[in-house]
Amino acid sequence: MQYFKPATFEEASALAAGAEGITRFLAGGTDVLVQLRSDLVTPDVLIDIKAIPGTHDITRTEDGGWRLGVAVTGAEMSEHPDLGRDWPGVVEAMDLIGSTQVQGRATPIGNLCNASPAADSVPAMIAAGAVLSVVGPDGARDIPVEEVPAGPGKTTLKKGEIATALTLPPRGAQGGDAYLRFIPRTEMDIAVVGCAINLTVEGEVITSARMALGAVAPTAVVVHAAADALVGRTLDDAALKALTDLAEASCNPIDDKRGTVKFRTHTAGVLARRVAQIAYDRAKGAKA
Amino acid sequence: MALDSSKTTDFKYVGTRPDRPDGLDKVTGRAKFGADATAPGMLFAAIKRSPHAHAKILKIDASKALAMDGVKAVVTRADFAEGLTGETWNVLENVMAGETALYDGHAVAAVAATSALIARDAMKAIEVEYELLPHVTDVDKAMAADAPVIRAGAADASVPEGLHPNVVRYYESGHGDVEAGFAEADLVIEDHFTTEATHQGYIEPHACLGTLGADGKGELWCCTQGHWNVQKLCAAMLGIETSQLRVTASEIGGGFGGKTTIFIEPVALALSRKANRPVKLVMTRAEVFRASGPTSSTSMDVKIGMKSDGTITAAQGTFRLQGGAFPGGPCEMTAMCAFAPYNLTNVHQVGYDVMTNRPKQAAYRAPGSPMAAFAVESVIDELCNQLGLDPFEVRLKNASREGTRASFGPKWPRIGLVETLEAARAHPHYTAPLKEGQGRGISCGFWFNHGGETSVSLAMSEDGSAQIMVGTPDIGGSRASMALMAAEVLGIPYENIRCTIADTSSLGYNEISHGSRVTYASGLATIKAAEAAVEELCRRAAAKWDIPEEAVYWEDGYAKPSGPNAGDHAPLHITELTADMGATGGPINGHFEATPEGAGVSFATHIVDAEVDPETGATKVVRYTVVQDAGKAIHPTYVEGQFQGGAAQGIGWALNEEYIYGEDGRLQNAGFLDYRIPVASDLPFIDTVIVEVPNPGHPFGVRGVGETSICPPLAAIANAVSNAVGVRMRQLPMRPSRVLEALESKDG
Amino acid sequence: MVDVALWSGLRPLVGGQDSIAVEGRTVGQILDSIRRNYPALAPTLDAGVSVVVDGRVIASSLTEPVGENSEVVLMMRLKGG
Amino acid sequence: MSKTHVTAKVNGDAVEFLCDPRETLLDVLRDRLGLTGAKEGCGTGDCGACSVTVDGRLVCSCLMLGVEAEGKEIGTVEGIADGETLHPLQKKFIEYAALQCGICTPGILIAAKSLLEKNPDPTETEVRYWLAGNLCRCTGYDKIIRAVMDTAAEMREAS
Repeated sequence: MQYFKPATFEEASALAAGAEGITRFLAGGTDVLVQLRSDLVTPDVLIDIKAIPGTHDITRTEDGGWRLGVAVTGAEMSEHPDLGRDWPGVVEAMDLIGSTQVQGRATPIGNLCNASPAADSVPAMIAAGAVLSVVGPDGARDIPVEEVPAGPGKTTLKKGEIATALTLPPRGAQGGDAYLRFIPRTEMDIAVVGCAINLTVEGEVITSARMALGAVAPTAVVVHAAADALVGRTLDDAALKALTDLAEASCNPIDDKRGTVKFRTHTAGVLARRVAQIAYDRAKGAKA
Repeated sequence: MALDSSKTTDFKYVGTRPDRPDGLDKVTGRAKFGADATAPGMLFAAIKRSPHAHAKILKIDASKALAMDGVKAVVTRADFAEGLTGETWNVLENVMAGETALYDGHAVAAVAATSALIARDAMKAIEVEYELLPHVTDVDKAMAADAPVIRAGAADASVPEGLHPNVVRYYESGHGDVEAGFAEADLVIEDHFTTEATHQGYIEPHACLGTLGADGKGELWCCTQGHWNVQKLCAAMLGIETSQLRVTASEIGGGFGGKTTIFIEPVALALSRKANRPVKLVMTRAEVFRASGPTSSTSMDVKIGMKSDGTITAAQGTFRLQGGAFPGGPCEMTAMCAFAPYNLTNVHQVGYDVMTNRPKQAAYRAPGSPMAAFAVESVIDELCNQLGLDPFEVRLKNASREGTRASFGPKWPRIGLVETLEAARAHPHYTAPLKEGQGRGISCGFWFNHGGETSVSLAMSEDGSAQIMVGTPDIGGSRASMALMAAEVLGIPYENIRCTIADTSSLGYNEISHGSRVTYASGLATIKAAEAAVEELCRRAAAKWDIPEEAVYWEDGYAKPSGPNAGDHAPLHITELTADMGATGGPINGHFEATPEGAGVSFATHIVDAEVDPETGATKVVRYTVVQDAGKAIHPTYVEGQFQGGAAQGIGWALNEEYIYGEDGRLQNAGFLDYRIPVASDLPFIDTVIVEVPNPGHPFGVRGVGETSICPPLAAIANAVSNAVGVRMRQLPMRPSRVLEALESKDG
Repeated sequence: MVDVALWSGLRPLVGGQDSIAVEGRTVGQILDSIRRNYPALAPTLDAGVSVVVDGRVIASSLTEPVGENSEVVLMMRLKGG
Repeated sequence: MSKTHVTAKVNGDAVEFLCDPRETLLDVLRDRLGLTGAKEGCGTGDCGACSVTVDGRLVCSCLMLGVEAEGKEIGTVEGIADGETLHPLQKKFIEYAALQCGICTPGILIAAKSLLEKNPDPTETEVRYWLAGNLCRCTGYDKIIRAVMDTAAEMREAS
């Protein structure tokens, strides 16, 4: 395994484009090192991107959104004074991953590019409408987060392309997001099911809604119909029932050691109700 | 002069809570565990393991590995002794496969190289050709007529004819007439229960550093619960004399029974002999799960009859344990412990030890007992519920007491079950109100405890301090307990005593630290060794005073004259006797060797409150109380620690821990990510009550406490969850999906 | 003679008796007598037994005394964790 | 395979070492620098026994490569006492018997110290969740949590 620590994204991209065999980018390393240790993936080329300037920065964008450098960690997100006020669901989803120790290293972009169906931060980023910026041999482009994973362990990034930053849109007034996952313990598990919802309201009435589910299909599922079910209504029992049905209907999970099809489908509905209520309360002004 | 310090009250040091002697080393990172040792010229080893559940080994080709730079030796089964029999053969066959790989993770070859990375790469370069054989990993399926035979002829004489060859041991006991008993009952409940295999989950993987020369002399450093056992087994497997192998026990990072046997030590020694260099071998966590010794999974049927006044009229249990690809699943322990808490006129229990294509089971804290308690105490709870009886009243009414006949045959000596039940019933926990969605469960639990071969040596220093050498690795603070007991006898402060775990060349034979035997047996030996030293101290005083030895007695660190011939002498302090001991007869030591046979059994009663999320089936333990008979708590804080640790392991077993095998016979969760032991945020504080019903077989009344604490939790939690959801939970672990299904079955 | 109670799994090996009377003043002598007079039980003894004498579980010591009126029960050898 | 030269500080002392890029920081600490206080319980970030701080941030040293330590300040259990004066957490862990076998203790001490530096007055729940990545199989966590809470109280009084 060769290790490189480039100083610019261009250099990193060129290294990756020219590399033979398996290439991995190293940010937090909480997936790369586990795969290395478990003999699942031993990269031939490992490109550490943390020395590139700006990769640790969390900055406001001009339009009032947020830009997170590619090496920003979960701990840095949780500790940021303002990010969690705008996007509590995204920050909490990231914070659920692993231990305090893992939080010190793990990054949401790594979580996304590792392309696990159960990645906690991904449904939250999708619900928030986050966009991933990449650069590659053909220049820079922005990809909506939901279009990044292509299947378990696979992304739509091309050879030589490297993620540079994540952009969260402006929160805007009267909006709220939330993420919950189900795990057997209270900590340290991989999500059996995850659910994120991002809402805006006017008064009691929902004006926009985005929902995404994790660990119920090969990639995170965007439940587009959630908007139809919620927009123009308050979050009453009927809306919650509709949302539950929608969540259950959107699942295409597998039976595995972490959960059955039946349990995952059922629990997706339960989480959808609970997450919707939190997001709704937040949108109406409840503090995260 | 026979000195006897036996007492069960009025202690000066015993029962206090001083700091542990290994505390400073352990909080500063200095304590040396299995993987912390190095040696000049040391090589690193890695083990090649079978990816198949059951396969004939056709060919092992290590040529590519041996051709790599830095690779110094490869060993296979051919490098170990032949002609072994019995359990030693079983252990060797498990340490390194012979003709057949018997489970996913079974070792087939090993390599030593100049770095850990090279060793790992070389291990991957070893090529093994297999012929796949049919496999079975489930206990009930392994007993079925069409199950593949793991190893023909493995069954012993106890197995009745007509059973599948995978049933390798059989146990049956009981008394009375259970059918007549069931006929007398007002309610009979019979249920089927299952538990999954769990792992001891010690945080320290097995690790060792071995050196063995062509002269047949060796040194071995390893984390173990019993280094004399390691010495004996390794010597046999390498064909050397036992005494030529010196084994030193490192600090041990948890064992819980799992380090009572060996997995890697002979491999390191064989590699060392071949490479003529020291070899370090450390298991990865995945190897620990795949190839060390988890506990048995079980399939159990329990039937109990009860009168409407709560009297148990008959009890019957059938317990099937799978112990992996070797005999040894502790079915007789399960059967014997099952009904031990109850005084039964009619009782019958049967145990089956069944082989499967899984790793060879190893002891896990009260091996076999927790599962039995789960089945039996669940049925009793259900009987209480259906008959509208108080669970404590019923248990007290039927409780085993001194003089009643145990379910496995003999009459009970002095035991403390009733005392734990009464203390638990009186605990505020039992009457605290429950919230919506919560349920409360109680359970009793029982474990035998054990004595075993024990040697202890005590040596006085000139300054009046003392060193004790014991041979039972300290797995729960026993060095502190030994020092307290010696302090009590010698009458010198705890701080003036240093207790060391001696290596196999420095002390006589000691059985493993298992069976909750250390505080009992090594403690007894320590007391006797200290008494021997005190006798010698008294003799020296008598000589100084020129009075008969019989006229000297020992009190609080002083030799004192007594009786008509004693004369008038000022008491001599221990330091006055040790200061010139070289000139008054030589070094003053005490030692004791025996196989003490008075280990007292220990009973416990636990109370637990569990809260179930009705929408997801997730269970949280919200309150937990352990009440257990310790006989005499030498260091109460460490006794509490044993109670709490056992309860926590039981909580994991009940709720989330399990070995998950795929259809392909491979273990699917060989890591702490998916083998889910409780984390700090999963648990509440665990309240403890120490009951002290002295064991007449120990000078200070000690009963072993380490194991009993894991016996009640499975049942107590199952009862709590069942009472919370209103459906009897019969399968462990009570993972959320199972609880949810139970809830749905109730609604539907 | 001392009555030694057997666990029921052993009874078929001694013609269905639930206990056997053997000579012996110690655990060792009793086990020797069993081995001599009931060879069918030898494999069981080889596999390891404990002898319970008046409620005390004797795991391995052969020298433990046994009285004429002692309650003696054979038990499978205990293991611990 | 070529090795990389790395310069770092460990517990305030300058160190340099050569390492293969596949070696973790934990491998380097234990096998190259002789600091065996950090333990390997799993190698995959699930147990926390290898916890150290890197530039003040709590991490699992098994989830960081040795080569990534270039220019970093590493803190391990060997560095938390001040000469012969133990850190208050070390004292309390002995006093409370917050350890049995002691294999998880170095990692838990590092993690708990990191918590108290960030939050001097944690609730029981906060302590439990902060330490959720530090597995202990002996104690049931009871005495560990109590020791951390009491250390926090004592350190607050002292400051």
